[in-house]
Amino acid sequence: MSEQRVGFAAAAAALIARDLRLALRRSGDTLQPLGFFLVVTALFPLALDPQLSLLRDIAPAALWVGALLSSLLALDLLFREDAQDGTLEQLALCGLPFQGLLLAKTAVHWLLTGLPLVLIAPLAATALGAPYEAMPGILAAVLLGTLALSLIGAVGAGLTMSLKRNGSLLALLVLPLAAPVLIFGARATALAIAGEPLAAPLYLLAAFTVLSATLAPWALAAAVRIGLE
Amino acid sequence: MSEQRVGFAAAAAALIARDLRLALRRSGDTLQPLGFFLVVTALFPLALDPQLSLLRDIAPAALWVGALLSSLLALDLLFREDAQDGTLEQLALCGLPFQGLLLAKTAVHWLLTGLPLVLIAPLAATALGAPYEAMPGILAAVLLGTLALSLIGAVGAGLTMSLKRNGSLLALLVLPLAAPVLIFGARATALAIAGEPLAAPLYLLAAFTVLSATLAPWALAAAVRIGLE
Amino acid sequence: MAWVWFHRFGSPPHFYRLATRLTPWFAWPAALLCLAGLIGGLVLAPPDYQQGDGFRIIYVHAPAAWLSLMVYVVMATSAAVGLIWRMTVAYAVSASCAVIGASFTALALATGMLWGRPMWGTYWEWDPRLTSELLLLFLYLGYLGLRNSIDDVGRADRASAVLAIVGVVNVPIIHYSVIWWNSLHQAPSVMKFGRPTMPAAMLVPLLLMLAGFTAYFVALLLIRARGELLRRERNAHWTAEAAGATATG
Amino acid sequence: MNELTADNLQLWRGEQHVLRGIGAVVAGGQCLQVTGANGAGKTTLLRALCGLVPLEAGRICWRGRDIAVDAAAFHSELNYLGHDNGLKADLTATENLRYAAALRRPVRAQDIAAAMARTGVAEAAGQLLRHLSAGQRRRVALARLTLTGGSLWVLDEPGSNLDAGGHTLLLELIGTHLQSGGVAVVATHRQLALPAAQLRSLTLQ
Amino acid sequence: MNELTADNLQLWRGEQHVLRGIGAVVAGGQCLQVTGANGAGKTTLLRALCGLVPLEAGRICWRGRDIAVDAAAFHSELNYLGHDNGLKADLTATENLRYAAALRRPVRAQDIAAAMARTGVAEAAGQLLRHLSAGQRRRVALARLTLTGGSLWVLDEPGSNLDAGGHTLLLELIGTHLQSGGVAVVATHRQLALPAAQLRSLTLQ
Ligand code: HEM
Ligand SMILES: Nc1ncnc2c1ncn2[C@@H]1O[C@H](COP(=O)(O)OP(=O)(O)OP(=O)(O)O)[C@@H](O)[C@H]1O
Ligand SMILES: Nc1ncnc2c1ncn2[C@@H]1O[C@H](COP(=O)(O)OP(=O)(O)OP(=O)(O)O)[C@@H](O)[C@H]1O
Ligand SMILES: [Mg+2]
Ligand SMILES: [Mg+2]
Repeated sequence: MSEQRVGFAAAAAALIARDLRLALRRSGDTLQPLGFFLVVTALFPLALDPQLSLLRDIAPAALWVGALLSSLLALDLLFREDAQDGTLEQLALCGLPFQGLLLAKTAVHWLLTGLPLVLIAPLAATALGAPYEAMPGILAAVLLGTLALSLIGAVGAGLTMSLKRNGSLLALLVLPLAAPVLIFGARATALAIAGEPLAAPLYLLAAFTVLSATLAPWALAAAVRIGLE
Repeated sequence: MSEQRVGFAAAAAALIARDLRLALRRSGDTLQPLGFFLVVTALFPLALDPQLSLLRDIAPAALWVGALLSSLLALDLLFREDAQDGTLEQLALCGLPFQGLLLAKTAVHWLLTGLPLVLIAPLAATALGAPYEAMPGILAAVLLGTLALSLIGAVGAGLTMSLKRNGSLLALLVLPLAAPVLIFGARATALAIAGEPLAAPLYLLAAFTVLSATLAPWALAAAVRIGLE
Repeated sequence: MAWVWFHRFGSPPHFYRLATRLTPWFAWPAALLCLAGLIGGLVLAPPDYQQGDGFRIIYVHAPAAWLSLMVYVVMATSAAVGLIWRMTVAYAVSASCAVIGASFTALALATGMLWGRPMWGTYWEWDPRLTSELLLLFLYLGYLGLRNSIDDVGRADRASAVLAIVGVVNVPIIHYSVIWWNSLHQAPSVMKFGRPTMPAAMLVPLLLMLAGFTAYFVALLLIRARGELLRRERNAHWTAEAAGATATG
Repeated sequence: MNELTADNLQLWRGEQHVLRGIGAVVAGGQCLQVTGANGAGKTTLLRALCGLVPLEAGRICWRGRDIAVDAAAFHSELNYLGHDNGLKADLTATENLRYAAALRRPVRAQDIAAAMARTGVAEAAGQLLRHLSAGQRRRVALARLTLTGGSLWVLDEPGSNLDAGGHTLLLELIGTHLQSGGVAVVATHRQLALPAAQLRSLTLQ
Repeated sequence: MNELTADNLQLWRGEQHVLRGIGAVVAGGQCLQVTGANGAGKTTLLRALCGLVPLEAGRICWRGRDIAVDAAAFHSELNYLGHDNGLKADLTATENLRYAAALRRPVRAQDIAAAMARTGVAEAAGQLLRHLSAGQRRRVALARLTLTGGSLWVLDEPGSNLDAGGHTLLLELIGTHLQSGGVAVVATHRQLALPAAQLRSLTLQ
């Protein structure tokens, strides 16, 4: 028997490459979470009376609710498909650290839903008339917030993986957990746009993200293992 | 061979009963779209600056965006599972009108996502201080709107049924189609809350619902048949 | 008997030859009309008494916006024809429309945004007209996304045809959104019943540009549809002949 | 008189010409056994016979009438069992059968119990399908077949995951169906032990 | 020396006492053939042997060490093939194999091609898995098995959906594996035609 083994880093890289490839396979699919986010933010104005001042006030809220929901919609696929076709089982049995591999999958989720938001956030903020100096703050908020959303969402997806119809149960589990992200994120964004200091909500957001980053891997692995039984 | 056949009505009833039973099997699952809706509408105030006046202004928009998204979240499961386990094939091959049977499935979706909204709409409207006489208008708007959302959503779900990763493609297909519902619905609700006449958007909404009710069954059956190939 | 022309039109080789012959008849007028329109619009038309020279962007914006809607209607109609009569040619036309339509929509959005900056002091407002035009772009993107997600051409054709037909309800909504809501955006001043409300020196170049854009669209459509047909029918023998003809001629 | 005829069926899947002029005639009381290597096109042929996949060319007739003409009437006599069982994992075996029957013909509770007893899953009747073993699920699908009848059975590897007893049972079920004048089309990798008079064979590729 | 021992395994599933004191010893070069009627508990046993399902009582040892003690080391020698193939429908056969290998050991492109040629799906290499037939998919899963190695193979009805040639191939693959000192545990409904010296049998229920 060949005793040559692959290292964890190589395996995680292969996993990430595979998931990205699956997402890219259907060309334009990577853009879809972003597209969805744009559509959601486009819906608000439609549903509102065309009073522009109102719109500017709720823009940060719409941005963050849109981010949360687009992240949520993509979550459903995170583990469910892998569980159904048996590849998750293979992942659990490959002898490499399971927590790490699951985090790699979460990273893919962030790459597909979080990163695009980070990239368009400056644009959106400019369109809303945020001052130039506010950019670093907004970027930091969106970066931290989307990371936290992916981590929390992954735990929720793991929990509901073994349940068959999880569409809204997942949402119900994740949304309350994600509420702090939303609150601090929207607050920081609103302050940044208004040109006021945003350190307070930003620190809270950072603290929350660190907290989820420490708790999530463990909870994630435990949840998925139970789902596999 | 027994030549005794069941009628369409009995078969559709059995289908509806089955789908409702599946939804109820996971206890609390029926409540989930509703719960999701509540969470979404609850998130907005969280993400907003605590200004009540602002809240009241955006309440109709939040209500309708919430309705659309909760309907969307439940859609993913509408045909996909049935397609995967082969029961949809059985449905297509049972010799009864396929359009009708698919409409029965759509009805289940409405019962699980639309009906709860119809039931809580008066409550929510009262809480927002809508005058008593506005109730029939609001009820009509929510009823018509949720029906149209379920019909349009079903077509989207049928189209994406056999594609693998559909989370956001489904959203991308359905949201632009559902935008008119959102526009007219939110407009009617806002007018009703403000105590103004809402006939104009309500008629447009009704017209749109009737239009989708005539187009959807055909589009639905065509889409699902293509997906089954 | 009356249907014979229809079936002839629907036969891929016939359509291919027809399209090849017709393309120059649209491409050249397109170039000439656009040139005339541009000269008329950018040089001859007087500056607007309110907007100065800024208004001249209308000569790209309005035709692009009109065509974004018209292309959708063409796409949906040919999709319906394809579904009903199972015509490869109609499917090919429909599939070719999507990218063109999406480009016109993007162009209308981009020129509108550029125009909005001097006019409304902002590139973008969540105004009903602008938003619904954005939704139209999403509709095109959804159509393309659906097509791309299905590998089998036949299935992709039929599924995206259903979507195109269902999506056609959005067209009137975009068109009338300015009337139904009190929008920032200009109400129709040309495309409406009765007399247009625009001075002739401005209007004539606009109409020229519109005609030019339309001819350009048809020419582009013919070229793309030919490509689509060749891709679909690569196993049929007429394609070899067509390829040979192009290679030699 | 039941009779299924297929004439010069042509079908592409992607780039692949899967069915190249397949023809067959199966009369009432006969079983067409479709064999062939993996990927030969058995599943594709069976789905085409059901009218699920549109043909490129060719004609399929049931009792002499093209199946595309009155699909509903044809489907009401058809019973298809694919690679997938067509059962919901979150319903019990009994519920699954009750629902399946409701789409086809009125049955009583004891019919359902009898069908399950026949296919050897009587004691699993009240369990969720997801808690049954792979073979038990296949047996519930066989119970559906007997329960909902139909004069044309189209079965795609019905014996997969079945134990030895299950294979015997399957042959009995097909035998009974043929006896009563039914037609069966069965894709299989394992020769069906039916009397030669009842068996037609078609080997793909 | 490779050796798998199971001692007095006890396991409930829901209300059902599925594994009732199962014990077995399989040495290197031997294959344990697990048979039993549908629902006897073969799949459950195999998953327990992999450490996927926690036991009520009993001990499973690999090379004399309890598998629960260092699960990662055990898993790195294990290769499991379940009722599901463990392949992504939206990747091509080659991509699936490349990914699977990346989790276990470095392989070259020609290894992958060779493995597919060995299992008879060479010409399907570039196709999406969802476009392959059921048997072709199973063959790709077998290619994964040969490619990723491991000294303990746990196979759950590996022959399902395979044609006659596929069954012969499967026996060859298992034979080669045993020859090189590996251990195999195979649940099957079809007697494995292996030399008696290599075969241990366990019949459930
Ligand atoms: C991103 C921003 C914009 C978008 C998406 C947009 C969209 C559209 C659309 C869809 C039409 C065609 C309407 C129809 O045929 O019913 C149109 C026409 C037109 N737009 Fe815009 N527009 C934008 C910005 C502007 C601006 C800033 C102006 C100038 C104030 C403007 C002036 C016009 C005019 C004059 C027409 C022709 C109207 C007619 O005669 O029917 N647009 N635009
Ligand atoms: N999650 C579960 N909950 C309850 N019962 C279960 C569960 N999983 C399996 N069972 C039961 O355990 C028993 C053994 O199932 P198992 O899948 O191990 O059988 P098997 O021998 O593999 O059968 P087959 O030959 O049909 O594959 C069955 O009776 C099944 O009903
Ligand atoms: N949707 C599809 N797109 C492209 N090719 C397909 C598609 N479906 C099937 N095929 C191809 O058609 C051929 C026949 O497949 P089919 O499933 O009919 O085989 P089969 O005889 O049932 O095989 P098995 O014994 O493995 O079940 C295969 O080569 C397969 O790759
Ligand atoms: Mg097959
Ligand atoms: Mg089993």
